[in-house]
Amino acid sequence: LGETDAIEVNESSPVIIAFRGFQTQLDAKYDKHERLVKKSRDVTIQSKRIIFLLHRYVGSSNKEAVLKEAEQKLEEVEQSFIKQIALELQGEDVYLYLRAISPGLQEYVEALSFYHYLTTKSLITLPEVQSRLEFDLGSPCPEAEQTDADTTAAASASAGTPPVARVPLPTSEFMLGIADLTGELMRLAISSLGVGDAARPFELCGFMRAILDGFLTVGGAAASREVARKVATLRQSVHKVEAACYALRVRGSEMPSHRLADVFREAEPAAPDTEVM
Amino acid sequence: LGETDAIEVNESSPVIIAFRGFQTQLDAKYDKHERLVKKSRDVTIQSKRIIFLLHRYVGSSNKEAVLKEAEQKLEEVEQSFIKQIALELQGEDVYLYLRAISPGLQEYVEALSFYHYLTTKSLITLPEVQSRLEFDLGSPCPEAEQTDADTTAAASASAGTPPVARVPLPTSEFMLGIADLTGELMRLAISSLGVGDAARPFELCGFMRAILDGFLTVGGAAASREVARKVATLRQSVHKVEAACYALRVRGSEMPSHRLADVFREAEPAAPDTEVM
Amino acid sequence: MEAARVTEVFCGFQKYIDSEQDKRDEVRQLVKDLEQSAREILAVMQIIHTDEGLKTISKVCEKARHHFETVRAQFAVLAACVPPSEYFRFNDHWRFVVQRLSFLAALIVYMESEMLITKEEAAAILGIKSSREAGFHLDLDDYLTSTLTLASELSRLAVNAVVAGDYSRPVRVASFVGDLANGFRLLNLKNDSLRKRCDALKYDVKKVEEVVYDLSIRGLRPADA
Amino acid sequence: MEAARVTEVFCGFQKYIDSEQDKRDEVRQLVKDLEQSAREILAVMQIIHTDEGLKTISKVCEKARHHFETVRAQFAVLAACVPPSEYFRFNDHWRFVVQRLSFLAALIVYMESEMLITKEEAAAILGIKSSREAGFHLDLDDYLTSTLTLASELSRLAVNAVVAGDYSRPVRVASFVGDLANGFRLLNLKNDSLRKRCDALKYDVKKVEEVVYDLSIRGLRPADA
Amino acid sequence: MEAARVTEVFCGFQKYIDSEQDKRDEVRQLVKDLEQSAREILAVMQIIHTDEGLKTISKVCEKARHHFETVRAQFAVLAACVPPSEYFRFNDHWRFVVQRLSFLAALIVYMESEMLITKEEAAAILGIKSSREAGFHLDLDDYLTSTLTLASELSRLAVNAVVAGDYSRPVRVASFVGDLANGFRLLNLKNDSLRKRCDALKYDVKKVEEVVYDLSIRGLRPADA
Amino acid sequence: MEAARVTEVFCGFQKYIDSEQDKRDEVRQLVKDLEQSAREILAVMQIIHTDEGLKTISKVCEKARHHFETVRAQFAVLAACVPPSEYFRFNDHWRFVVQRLSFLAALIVYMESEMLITKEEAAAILGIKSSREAGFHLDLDDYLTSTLTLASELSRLAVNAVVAGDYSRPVRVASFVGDLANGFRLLNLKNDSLRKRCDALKYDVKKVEEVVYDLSIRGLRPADA
Amino acid sequence: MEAARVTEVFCGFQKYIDSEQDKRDEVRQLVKDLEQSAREILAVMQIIHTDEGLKTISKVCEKARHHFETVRAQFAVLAACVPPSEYFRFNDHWRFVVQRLSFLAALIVYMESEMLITKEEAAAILGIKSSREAGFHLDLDDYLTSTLTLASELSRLAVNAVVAGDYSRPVRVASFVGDLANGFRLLNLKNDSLRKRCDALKYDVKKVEEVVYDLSIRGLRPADA
Amino acid sequence: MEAARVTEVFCGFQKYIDSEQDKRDEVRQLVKDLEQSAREILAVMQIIHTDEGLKTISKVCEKARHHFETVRAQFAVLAACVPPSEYFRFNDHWRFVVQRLSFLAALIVYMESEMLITKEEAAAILGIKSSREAGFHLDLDDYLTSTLTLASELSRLAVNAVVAGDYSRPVRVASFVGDLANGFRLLNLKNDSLRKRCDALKYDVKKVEEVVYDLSIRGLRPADA
Ligand SMILES: [Mn+2]
Ligand SMILES: [Mn+2]
Repeated sequence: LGETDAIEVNESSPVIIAFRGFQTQLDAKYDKHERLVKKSRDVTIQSKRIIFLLHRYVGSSNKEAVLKEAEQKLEEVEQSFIKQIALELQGEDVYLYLRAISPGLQEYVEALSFYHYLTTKSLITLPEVQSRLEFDLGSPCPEAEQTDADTTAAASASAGTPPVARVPLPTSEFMLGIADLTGELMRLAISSLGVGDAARPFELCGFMRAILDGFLTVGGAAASREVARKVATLRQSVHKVEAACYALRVRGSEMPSHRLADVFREAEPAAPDTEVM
Repeated sequence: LGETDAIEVNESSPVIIAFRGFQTQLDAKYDKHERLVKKSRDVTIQSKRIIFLLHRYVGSSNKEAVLKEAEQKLEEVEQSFIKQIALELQGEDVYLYLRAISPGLQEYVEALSFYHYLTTKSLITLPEVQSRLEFDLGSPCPEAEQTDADTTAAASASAGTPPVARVPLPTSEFMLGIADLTGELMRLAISSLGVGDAARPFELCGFMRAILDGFLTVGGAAASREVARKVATLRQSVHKVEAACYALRVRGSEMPSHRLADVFREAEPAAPDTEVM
Repeated sequence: MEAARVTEVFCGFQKYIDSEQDKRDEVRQLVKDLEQSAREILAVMQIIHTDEGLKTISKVCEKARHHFETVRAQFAVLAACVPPSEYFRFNDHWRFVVQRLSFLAALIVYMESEMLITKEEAAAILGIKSSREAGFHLDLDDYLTSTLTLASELSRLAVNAVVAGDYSRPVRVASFVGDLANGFRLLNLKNDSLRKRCDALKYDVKKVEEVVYDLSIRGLRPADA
Repeated sequence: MEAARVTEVFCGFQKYIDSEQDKRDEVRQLVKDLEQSAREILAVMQIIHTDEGLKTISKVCEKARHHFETVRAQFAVLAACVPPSEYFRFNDHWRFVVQRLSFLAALIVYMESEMLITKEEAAAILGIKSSREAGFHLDLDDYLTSTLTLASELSRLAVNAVVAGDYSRPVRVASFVGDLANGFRLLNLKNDSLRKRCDALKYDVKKVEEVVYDLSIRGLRPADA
Repeated sequence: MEAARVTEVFCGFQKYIDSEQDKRDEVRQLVKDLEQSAREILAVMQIIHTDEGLKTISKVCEKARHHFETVRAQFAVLAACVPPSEYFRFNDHWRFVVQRLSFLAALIVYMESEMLITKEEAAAILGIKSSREAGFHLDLDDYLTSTLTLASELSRLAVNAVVAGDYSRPVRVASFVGDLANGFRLLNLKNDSLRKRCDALKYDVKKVEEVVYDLSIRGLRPADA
Repeated sequence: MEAARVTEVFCGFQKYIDSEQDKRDEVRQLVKDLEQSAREILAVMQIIHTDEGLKTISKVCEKARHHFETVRAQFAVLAACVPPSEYFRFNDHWRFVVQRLSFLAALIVYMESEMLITKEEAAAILGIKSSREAGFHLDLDDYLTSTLTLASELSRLAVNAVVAGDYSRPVRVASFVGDLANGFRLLNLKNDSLRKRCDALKYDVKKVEEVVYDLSIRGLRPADA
Repeated sequence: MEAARVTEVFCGFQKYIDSEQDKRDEVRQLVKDLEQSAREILAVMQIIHTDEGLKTISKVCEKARHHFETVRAQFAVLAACVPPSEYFRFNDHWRFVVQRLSFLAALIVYMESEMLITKEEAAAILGIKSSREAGFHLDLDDYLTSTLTLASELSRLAVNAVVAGDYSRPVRVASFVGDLANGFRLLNLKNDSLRKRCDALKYDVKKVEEVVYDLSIRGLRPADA
Repeated sequence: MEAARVTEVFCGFQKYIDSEQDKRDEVRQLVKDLEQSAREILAVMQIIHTDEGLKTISKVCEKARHHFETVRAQFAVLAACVPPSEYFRFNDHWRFVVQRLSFLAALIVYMESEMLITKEEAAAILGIKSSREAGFHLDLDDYLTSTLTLASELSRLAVNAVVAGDYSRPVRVASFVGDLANGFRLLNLKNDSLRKRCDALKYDVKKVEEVVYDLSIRGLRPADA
């Protein structure tokens, strides 16, 4: 990238001297932006994979294994990608680069909160997410050497206080991630129908209604146009889950309810990992 | 196209019997529409070529030859393409197929009215255009045999009255063609500047202002949204021609005006056909 | 003199615009009346979706047919106002109401005879011509659109018939709608709006098939249907 | 000299423009407060879609009605701030929230009495006038829009009532929504946005009919419904 | 029973909706007439861009002023048809033609006196009120918009005056348009459409300055201008 | 001299530009023919949803396969007309019909063998290449889209099979569609249109599962399925 | 308990939204004051385009510099209201006015010294920091944008200087604007708005070159320029 | 078993999909490098607009040609990364930079020989193929666009040549640009963006003609030009 030096101009002109300096500053900023976009894209892809993995939970005969794998992958995302973002952001104004990292952050929140719901049946809070986005730099990290930001971090590490890098998660991003979560919950409810998990759609319906109520009370449009758009989708998702519950109820009405799950289980195609059970 | 017969269904069903009939009617209509679109496209291409040719008028040393060639090509378009459209439209409601032939008609009006202006310095009228769109079918025409419509025409020809085919030109289409004409007039004015024809921009400015006044008084929006859009372009074109006249005037002010044309003529690059003069 | 030519041309434009405007205003008013009639007939026919309606079909249809007398009178006025060669010039104004009324005619005929109305019958009920050459007519595209609306209405009827305890009707509707779908599959449609509505037909077919399925699996499907 | 004159004239304009802007800001703030109230009432009423909500309807409605006291106070301030001649100047600011609140009033009245709220009742609950001449009023279009929103909400209620085990409510909802659809079928609407929403009503009717169908075919439909 | 009540209520609405529609149609027709008048005045005033027009300015203006009599009569009818409280309800219908006529009035006044028309003068020429409280009025935004259109027309006039050999007019136009731009620079505009047009003013100023430049560099600029 | 050279060069360009336009027209016509073939094959395959169709599957498939001979000939012409390097230049023209035909091929293969057609098989039946490098090919996105259409068609088949009294087929369909859904769950799709259709797959799975459920609770599910 | 978690999370959202709103309202008001100041300085500086303005440059600049005292006080209040780490959170509110004021500072400095203002000087005149780390600062993008606005204003000045009879200024402006264009050619701009304005610079360069051309060909270009 | 087969097949698909995304990223990066090269060459060529540049044209062109070595290397990498069959798949990514570089090549060739670069020469300088069939090529539309940019740059050169005292160059430029305009007049363009730029050519011709005019009336035009 030092190639622009090749451009020949009157180097003694004060304008040119000043612009040479601007060139360096702009390139540094754009380069950082580019690196963050790439890292954010990695976070997005990995988070999407975790969500895909978590959707296998519902049909799986070894649910624990799925969750464990998801937890591992979440840690992987955090340690290998989000930590790098944190290092890039040290000493920076996160809002300057927010557009670069926003898609990744939202998708990560979506994946993490989905995992959190499947393990605890509750909604993750902002402090809980934030706590996973803080990285102790005391121990050396292998990928750290590559970028400029890292060397700065290393330098400050040699000073007194224990060095910490963090990705500050703006409430707006957290909110958008939670709104996206509900789309995945809807998909979970629909697929639950097919595999005989008759209780889950009802449970999800309640949880999603609580989130919808939250957004309605807060007012999506009051937050941002993006939130408003996602709340509209959320409303549709809730209706879909309600329709799923309805289907379960009217179908279930035709036979004793305790047989319901058995019937669905029978219908389930023999999974390749049946022996594991 | 008779291939749809291959579809096997219950042929005794009254619904199917009726729909077989609809199939024929729809296909006939769509086919005619397709043929008209293609012919209209030919008319468009040929008309555009005539317009391109006419723009060579301005820089040409043999203006008569250009006009003669244009007249020939106009007759060619009429006899080889528009006549076919007329034959297709015999006994039809022109408004049913207007969308198919509209681009071609407008472009033809544009070319014809441009030619008319260059030869007479006046605006062509609707009856004048319409008269060129009427075709005497008394003499046999070679292309006529190909289409169904032609055979019908031939049949009616054997009856008493002399058979005539015409493309009825709706006022709306004529109006749109005239609006387009002004774009070409503007281009003509600009190129006149470069070749020392100092009088033409002023003359065109007057003519175009008269047309603009006409459209403003009639009210573009009152006619259609399409006309309104074209009137906005027309307004821009008039401004451009005014700017051209202005340029001529302020530049001309720096020397005796009778030398103006000479100067421009000198500046003209030696045209390949100089010897013809 | 040259300016005179421009004036002449634009006088022509002015005349054209004025008369166009007048004609359109007139047509719009007449179409408004037709829309009112269509709304009234639709209100009459809605009763077929109720228990009582299904029991008094012939009376309902008779009442609806009665309203069509007004429609025919209204079309007579409209036809008189539009020159035969300019049907398609103003077509957009009445296209929708013609489709609506053709649908209503088709619904009446189906409820009476369980047959598909022919284009000729539909034109006759509306009081317009059946072919373009004859004048103000029922366009084929509009007739076809109205049969698609019919299919959609019948899929709704199948549902409501079950509610009303009529278990054989859905089976007959399924057969009829299936025939119609076969008919449409023969056609090579270019008209975009018709094409889109034709896609919706698939859903109507599916819906009726599902009603028949619901009856079949519960053994409610009459033996003779 | 002309320059001085122009400057003087334009200075006067600025004062006027600023006062305009201040009023607009004030209206915006008041509407924001109304939106907050509407959101709170909506949150209260959402409970009707749950099992427990259906069992405590009267308590839920009472609570919601209580919130409307605030709404009436807020509208009083807004009405005082907007001169009658400028109602339509700022109408776009509050149109949406008025529709929303009118819908909520209609929902409360339906849940309490299973009747359609009248325009007068709705205006009274909101604390505004019922007729245009009287000042800050509930516009007919907005009232009609709110009844369409009601139909949509009720179609959702029919589904959730089944989930909650209440099999007779969907039948009553179907009858009510059908009546409403018949009402709209009588109207010749000019307002485009209203017209589009009116098309949606057809889907709501169909959806409720399908719920009744699902109950009927499984013998779950109560005998008396 | 509820059904009967709903029907009754909705029938009342139809009457109201129809009367609404009638008024809207009437307004639309009246505005169309005003547009025709505006087009005629515009055609008269276009002559100022030609050689002869510049020589007979006072006659041209007189002729244009004569047309304004019709305009005033037309506005009188319109104002009678729209109650003061509904000015902003239909405002969009006439906003454009009011701006256009206000521009034409401003153009006449400028051509006559080379002064900026005041809002009061403009309102008087159009035959409407000058202040909002007084009823059917010339809104400030519309007046300001019309002065921007004036600037644009004058920048075109500067070009055409040179073509007609009048070299002092562009200098005077430059001064006037500069004054106007200074006036607008004082205003903090909130209206988006006005703001955008105000950006265009910069280009008009620049264009006129360039005309003066072209004259200056060629020594064509009159000594006294 | 330069002038003559420029003229010569530009004349060559015009020929090239014209031939471009011709090619686009040709492609459009060929695609139209393919669409006609697709409609015919679809009409043949629709019979599987009827009682008799289910009994003569092999004959129906044979007949449909016969039609594919025409398709292969048509694709041969199309491929000859489009150089391999310009596949993506005109791709939008044939994308839809390729998806449609790939779906029909998949449906035939499923009805014959109850197996998922491979991308290679599908390409072979259509008469095009399987890999991008080889020339005119079946793009992966299009193949995947066609398998989603297959799932949707099979969910309809499950319903109609029950009506026709075939109780084991829905169970096999359920297993197949479930496998397919599992396959898609493995994919991390970038293509938005594909993604949306993939969401619809869940509903197809749900529908088929419901049919199996209905059979199960009534003891209609065959022991061996 | 699970519901409680949801409530907890949404309480956080509510707090966030409320405080965000308050802060934005405060910032907006402060920016409005800055815009008023910018308008006043711009009005002062416009005089440079007139004959007299060019003769009293130093006085004009002094007057404009005086107004900047107010600006510095206003920025002090704004800076106190925005936490250093959230500069870019609310940046959109003041970005435009900062660019405007930076341009005005650059114009003053150019008129005084015919030099390009440095980023540090500009920040000092506005009363904000020069580097992000130091707090409320002049962003590099905004500084660069303001130099592009300067180039555009100077191209206009070149024209008006000729009108005022100053033939050497355009030559110096051409040299300055050319240097600036060279500077920008060094930069690899990603910022879209900056990029677009940078495209406009080409036109400013061309315009000034044409003025110098007009002077050259008429022998009006001073020997020493 | 079918399940296992489906899983296996779909895993293969995922790999393919991921590699797609990687390729797009790679293309984007390579295009960015080409844009950097284009910027550098442009900076070198800008010197032709100055006095000294016009005196050292051959050295300037040599230096610019030197930079094209890098361009050819970069295109080699890009071409290697994009299979010939996928040129049009990613075409939008590099279209702009190809046009830019083709323009720069044309400018170099013109400055060296005062001839129009041929499409073949341009392709050779860029290091890509000249014909579509041969692989990664210079598309005709892009070549034509670049010659229009050349005309625009030359009209600016004509102005600056006069400032630099070179009075014969504008005459030669006028002849060349006139030839080019004649060439374009022969073409019947289908590409809309090309068409619009082609209209701009007329203004470039006009500008150059005006320069020649200015020289002629002042007797500055060299006898031999
Ligand atoms: Mn998601
Ligand atoms: Mn044209």
